Amino acid sequence: MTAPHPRTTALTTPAPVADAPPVQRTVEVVGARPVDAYVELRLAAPEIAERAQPGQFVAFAVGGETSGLLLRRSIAISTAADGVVTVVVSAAGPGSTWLTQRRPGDTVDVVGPLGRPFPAPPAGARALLVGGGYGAAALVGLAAQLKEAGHEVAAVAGAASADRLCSVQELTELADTLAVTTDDGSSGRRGLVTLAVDELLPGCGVVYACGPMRMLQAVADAATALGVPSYVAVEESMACGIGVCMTCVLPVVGSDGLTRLSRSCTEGPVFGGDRVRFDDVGTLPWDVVGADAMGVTRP
Amino acid sequence: MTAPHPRTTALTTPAPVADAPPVQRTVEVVGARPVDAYVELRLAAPEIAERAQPGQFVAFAVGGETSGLLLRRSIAISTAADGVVTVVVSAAGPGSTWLTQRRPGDTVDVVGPLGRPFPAPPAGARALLVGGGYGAAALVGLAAQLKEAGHEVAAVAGAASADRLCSVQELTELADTLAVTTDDGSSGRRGLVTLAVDELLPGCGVVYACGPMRMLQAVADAATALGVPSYVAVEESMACGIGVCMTCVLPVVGSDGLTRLSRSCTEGPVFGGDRVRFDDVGTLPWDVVGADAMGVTRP
Amino acid sequence: MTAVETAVDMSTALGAVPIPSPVLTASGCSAFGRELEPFVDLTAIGAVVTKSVQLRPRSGRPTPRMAETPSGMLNSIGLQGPGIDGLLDGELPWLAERGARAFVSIAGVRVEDFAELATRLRGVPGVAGLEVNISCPNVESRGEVFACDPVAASDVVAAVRAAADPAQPIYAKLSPDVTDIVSVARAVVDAGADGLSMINTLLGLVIDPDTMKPLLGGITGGLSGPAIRPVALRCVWQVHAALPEVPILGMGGIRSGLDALQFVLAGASAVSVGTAVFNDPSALGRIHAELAAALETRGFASLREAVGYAHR
Amino acid sequence: MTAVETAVDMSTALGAVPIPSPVLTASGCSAFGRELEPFVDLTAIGAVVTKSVQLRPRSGRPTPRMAETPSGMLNSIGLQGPGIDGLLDGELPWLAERGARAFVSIAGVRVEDFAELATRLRGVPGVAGLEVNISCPNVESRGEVFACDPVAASDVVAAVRAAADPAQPIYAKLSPDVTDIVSVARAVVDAGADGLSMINTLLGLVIDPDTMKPLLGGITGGLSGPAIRPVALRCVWQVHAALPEVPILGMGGIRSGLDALQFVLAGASAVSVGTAVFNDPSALGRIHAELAAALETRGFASLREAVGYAHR
Ligand SMILES: Cc1cc2nc3c(=O)[nH]c(=O)nc-3n(C[C@H](O)[C@H](O)[C@H](O)COP(=O)(O)OP(=O)(O)OC[C@H]3O[C@@H](n4cnc5c(N)ncnc54)[C@H](O)[C@@H]3O)c2cc1C
Ligand SMILES: Cc1cc2nc3c(=O)[nH]c(=O)nc-3n(C[C@H](O)[C@H](O)[C@H](O)COP(=O)(O)OP(=O)(O)OC[C@H]3O[C@@H](n4cnc5c(N)ncnc54)[C@H](O)[C@@H]3O)c2cc1C
Ligand SMILES: Cc1cc2nc3c(=O)[nH]c(=O)nc-3n(C[C@H](O)[C@H](O)[C@H](O)COP(=O)(O)O)c2cc1C
Ligand SMILES: Cc1cc2nc3c(=O)[nH]c(=O)nc-3n(C[C@H](O)[C@H](O)[C@H](O)COP(=O)(O)O)c2cc1C
Ligand code: FES
Ligand code: FES
Repeated sequence: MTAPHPRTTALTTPAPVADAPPVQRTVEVVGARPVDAYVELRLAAPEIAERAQPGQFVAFAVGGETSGLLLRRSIAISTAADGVVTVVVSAAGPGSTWLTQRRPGDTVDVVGPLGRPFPAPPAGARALLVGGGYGAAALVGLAAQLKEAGHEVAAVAGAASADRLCSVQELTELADTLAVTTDDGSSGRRGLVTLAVDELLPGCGVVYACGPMRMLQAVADAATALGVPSYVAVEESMACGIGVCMTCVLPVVGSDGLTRLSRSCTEGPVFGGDRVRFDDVGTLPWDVVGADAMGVTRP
Repeated sequence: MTAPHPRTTALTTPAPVADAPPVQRTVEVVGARPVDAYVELRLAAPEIAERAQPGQFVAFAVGGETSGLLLRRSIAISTAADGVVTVVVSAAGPGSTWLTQRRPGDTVDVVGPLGRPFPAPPAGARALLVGGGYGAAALVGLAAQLKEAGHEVAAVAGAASADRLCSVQELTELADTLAVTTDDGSSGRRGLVTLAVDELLPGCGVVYACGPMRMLQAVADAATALGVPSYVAVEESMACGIGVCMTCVLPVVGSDGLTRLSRSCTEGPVFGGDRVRFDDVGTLPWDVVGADAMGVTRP
Repeated sequence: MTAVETAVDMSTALGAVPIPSPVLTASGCSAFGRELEPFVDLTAIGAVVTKSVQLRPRSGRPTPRMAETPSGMLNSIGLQGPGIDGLLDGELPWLAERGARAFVSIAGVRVEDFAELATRLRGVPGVAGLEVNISCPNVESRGEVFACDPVAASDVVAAVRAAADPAQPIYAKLSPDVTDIVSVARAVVDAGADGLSMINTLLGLVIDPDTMKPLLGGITGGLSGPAIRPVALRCVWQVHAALPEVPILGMGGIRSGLDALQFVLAGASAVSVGTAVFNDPSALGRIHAELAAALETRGFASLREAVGYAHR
Repeated sequence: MTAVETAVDMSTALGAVPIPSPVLTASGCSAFGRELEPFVDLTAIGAVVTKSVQLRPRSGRPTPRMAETPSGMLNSIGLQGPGIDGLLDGELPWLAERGARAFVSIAGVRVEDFAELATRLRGVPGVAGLEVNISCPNVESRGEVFACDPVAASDVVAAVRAAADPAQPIYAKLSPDVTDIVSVARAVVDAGADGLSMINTLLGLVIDPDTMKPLLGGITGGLSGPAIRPVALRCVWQVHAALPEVPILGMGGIRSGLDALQFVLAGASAVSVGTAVFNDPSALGRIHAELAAALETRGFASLREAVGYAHR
């Protein structure tokens, strides 16, 4: 048995736990608005709103009382203010589709806020926020918080096509600069978010990103290459959202330099961009703590 | 092995099959109205409405697309006219509760009309209709049909309490006489329907009843004692409603005098009141056809 | 069913008997087919797998005979049916007249019962083959179910294969309630089964919270429906991995074309749809169409190409 | 949990160890209890049944580790955990400090592993007993699961009983994936088990319709949730009927107080709530309250009176 070798070059410290523990509440939907390919839901959830920090998410029970869907659906918090939590939902499968069909007056069972929030940037640092698809929604609350704390904020919103862009209006109002990209050029510049990221990165003291894994990897790599710390909010398949089931893990390098399969719900979803081993997601590298007990040995 | 002995004293011939086979359709709810303890749903279901005959029922898929409830819920047709099928639903368990929560504009998947209708009475006969609880709803269409065919119609609606009475207004308009009874005296006369039935039976050429099993038994016994043919619409737990699962059986004496476990969905729900062996429901008497193969022998 | 015509060749076979569709009814879940006529073109589906028949007419068990469970149900019907005479006189001619294929499920409590049933069914028009229900957990003599013992199971299958019409393939229907389904599968194939039907229901129980006693008359019952689909798929997967040449009629919780696709990819060359019919009487035609479309989307020219694909 | 106070005496025991509530977590479904603290009073529930621990830290399997299924889920976590050292250093002291009882689930791939784990846990504060996970179908060496063979199962149990603190009851956790669960139950009780936990998950499989391969990294996985409840109840019923004196920790799909009641009536003197916690993190307290209310409504003065009532 060879001891896994620590990796010690990280620019980021692991995101700290949230200030407040989550609560579980049955809350009323007070707004439901289709926005292009998505539905924005507004929930009257004061106890969640007052605890929520940017980067955190909520988990919904789906399907109502007769539901055969047992597992909660995790959705990032877009904004939380005045007792109202706003989320943006994309109808992917049966559970998220059910969520998009909620109407004002309906009630939903929700647990939150969950996960670790984005850590604050170094004082005075310019921040770059990068959102892919509905991932941009998760950055709206963060942008507001950063502006309020006096940071300069540049933002990039990207998507496959114009109708899958998200929160562009909110980010336009909040950010000092906003770049929009789409893969097909149907809105903003044609291309991937990295096009804009590469231009905006220099001079930034921190990068925050939320979106598909491939995008997170590209953004984190670009930031790390320039020596800029980055924080990414990952999206792994979750069964519980609260840290008890161990389904949502991915290989993350800890502060001791060792890689562990870390729960994205409670140790994330926000991780240092240089700590997530993106290429190894869905595999079991030999140098993960405890891989030896699974019969995986150094090649 | 002793051959079961035929019973040959029946006053009724088994109800004939319906004129038209059922259809399966996704239909829109066009009306949803709470009526005391029940909800009356109106469905835009022209193909079912045009086929429906009094005594038949429909079967709903419940719980929507994410439902863990697999089995259909059977509900009697109250009226079917102008393309609209009306049903009255009592919230008993999760499936019927879901039905009572439907709102205009919602769609439901429904199969119908199912089961055998009430057979027509002898020409010119005075008919007595007896409904218990929501069972009275199933008699509204029948009352209208009988009146149209020139029959005199007496009706009894009974329930545990006033709020569990059903379709009283409709029956008041249609029947020549209407008696109301409640167990607690909160509406009409205090007591069971049999109170009124005993008074109205003499002079009737046929009795039709729908309601709880104990009530059906009392009404059928009273009618049979006076030599009046009776038809009862029974309510047995059903899984399919269309005759393929064999869950909904009860012991019924056939035209050959032999008792069989008959499917209440396709051989009923309307049976001759003197053909249902009420006391043996839920048991397996030795003289049922095929009981010997189950190891049940003549005592 | 006639609606969507895809380019995919959906034909398959039960043993050596060709059938135009891989979608069949499941024994006991569509009676003898008659009641489905308003909803399904009985000639277009693979076959009507009939309710298991025994030698004598049976009343079945007293009610209650079913309990709804999460995404499934428990039944204890007790094999109510007309007996082999009733089947030969009434149901089979009705199906044959219409050109519908019957895959006749036979059940018994002794090896000889099965053999006699097979003999009676020799050469009967419209009978595409026999499904040997050795796994029904609902028969009165529940001491040991044939399907739970490889030896007892192969005794039945050998007797049926010897007695049956050689032109009629025989499929042994396996129970999932065993420690090692592969060993049972191997035993019945060695005894002459032309194919395997799996799975039958899982033994389950529900207690009525009001009476505080078991809800079903038969105390235990058979669990079916989407709830058991992962167990059924696992059984098909394991047996196909061990015996890749043996045709499998897969079933257990199939409700959609994508569910059926999973069984096909796991190794089934045809599927039975049971409990889902109670939810959707039109299910068979719909599932055939959805499966055809799903195969086409995935680039398969024929159903046969997809059988067992997940193992490759 | 503190909310509804009923007159019903809800106390029960794990072996000879008294616990104030019959509602426990299920191994692997509440980690080591910590994350439930915002939702549940950990001292008021019967015990925290910890995620099965092995000798060494384990990474568990690569993702995907779960698939949602109708009214259930399939998991193949692969027993990710800190190993016995991590448990003794971190998790158990944390629970003990709070006054929460730990029922420690142990797992291994050899008989000696189990014995060593039991030895390490002797006299550890807050450890109310051991659950011996001989039935986890998820460990890498899946050739034969201990729980599928009465002999292998009793070897483990005998070794654990010999090594363990005499004050700590040991419960053997049984798998439903066997032909005859009563014979396995009898064997482990004869080998010294103080009680039985049942059931573990059923072996299942899901195929991803997009990749057309098994969805889980581990190919098969364990099926849990309300979907399997009738199977779990049947197992509890059969074993209690055969061994009425043996305490049973019942589990499998419990989601409400009435579900828990069914297990109690079938013969369980305590219950574990697993997958339902993913749906409702407050489930344990709610189920305790609902069960107490249900017992009261039915005229029971204590939980103990209701244990096995459906058999009477
Ligand atoms: C931290 C986090 C934040 C998220 N934020 C948003 C958001 O703001 N807006 C939005 O539309 N979606 C968001 N998602 C994705 C969303 O959770 C999934 O689209 C949804 O769970 C899919 O459920 P389904 O029933 O529609 O699909 P199915 O594929 O049927 O789901 C089956 C099962 O897999 C799980 N699952 C499938 N995909 C995902 C996924 N991508 N992430 C987590 N679990 C998954 C489901 O929870 C469920 O248990 C987020 C996911 C995570 C983990
Ligand atoms: C021919 C017929 C006509 C009916 N007409 C009406 C009507 O007009 N209005 C009305 O409110 N109810 C009617 N019922 C009763 C209604 O079907 C049940 O109340 C309903 O199915 C209960 O479902 P649930 O989910 O609410 O309860 P649950 O008890 O949870 O149902 C569980 C399962 O048992 C079956 N089941 C339970 N009770 C009954 C029952 N009484 N009859 C049939 N299946 C049952 C359900 O279909 C389901 O499969 C009728 C039943 C039959 C057979
Ligand atoms: C009500 C009912 C009756 C059944 N009767 C039989 C039967 O007579 N013979 C048999 O082999 N299987 C019988 N089965 C089992 C089914 O054929 C099938 O194997 C099982 O239900 C799994 O498939 P499903 O989930 O699609 O229903 C019955 C199942 C149900 C639900
Ligand atoms: C995600 C997950 C992880 C599990 N891990 C373990 C485990 O480590 N040890 C064990 O004995 N059982 C484990 N189980 C099985 C449960 O303890 C329980 O026996 C089973 O899930 C049935 O109960 P439920 O339906 O309430 O979940 C696990 C179940 C799930 C869903
Ligand atoms: S989703 Fe359960 S541990 Fe993360
Ligand atoms: S309900 Fe299925 S046969 Fe009557």
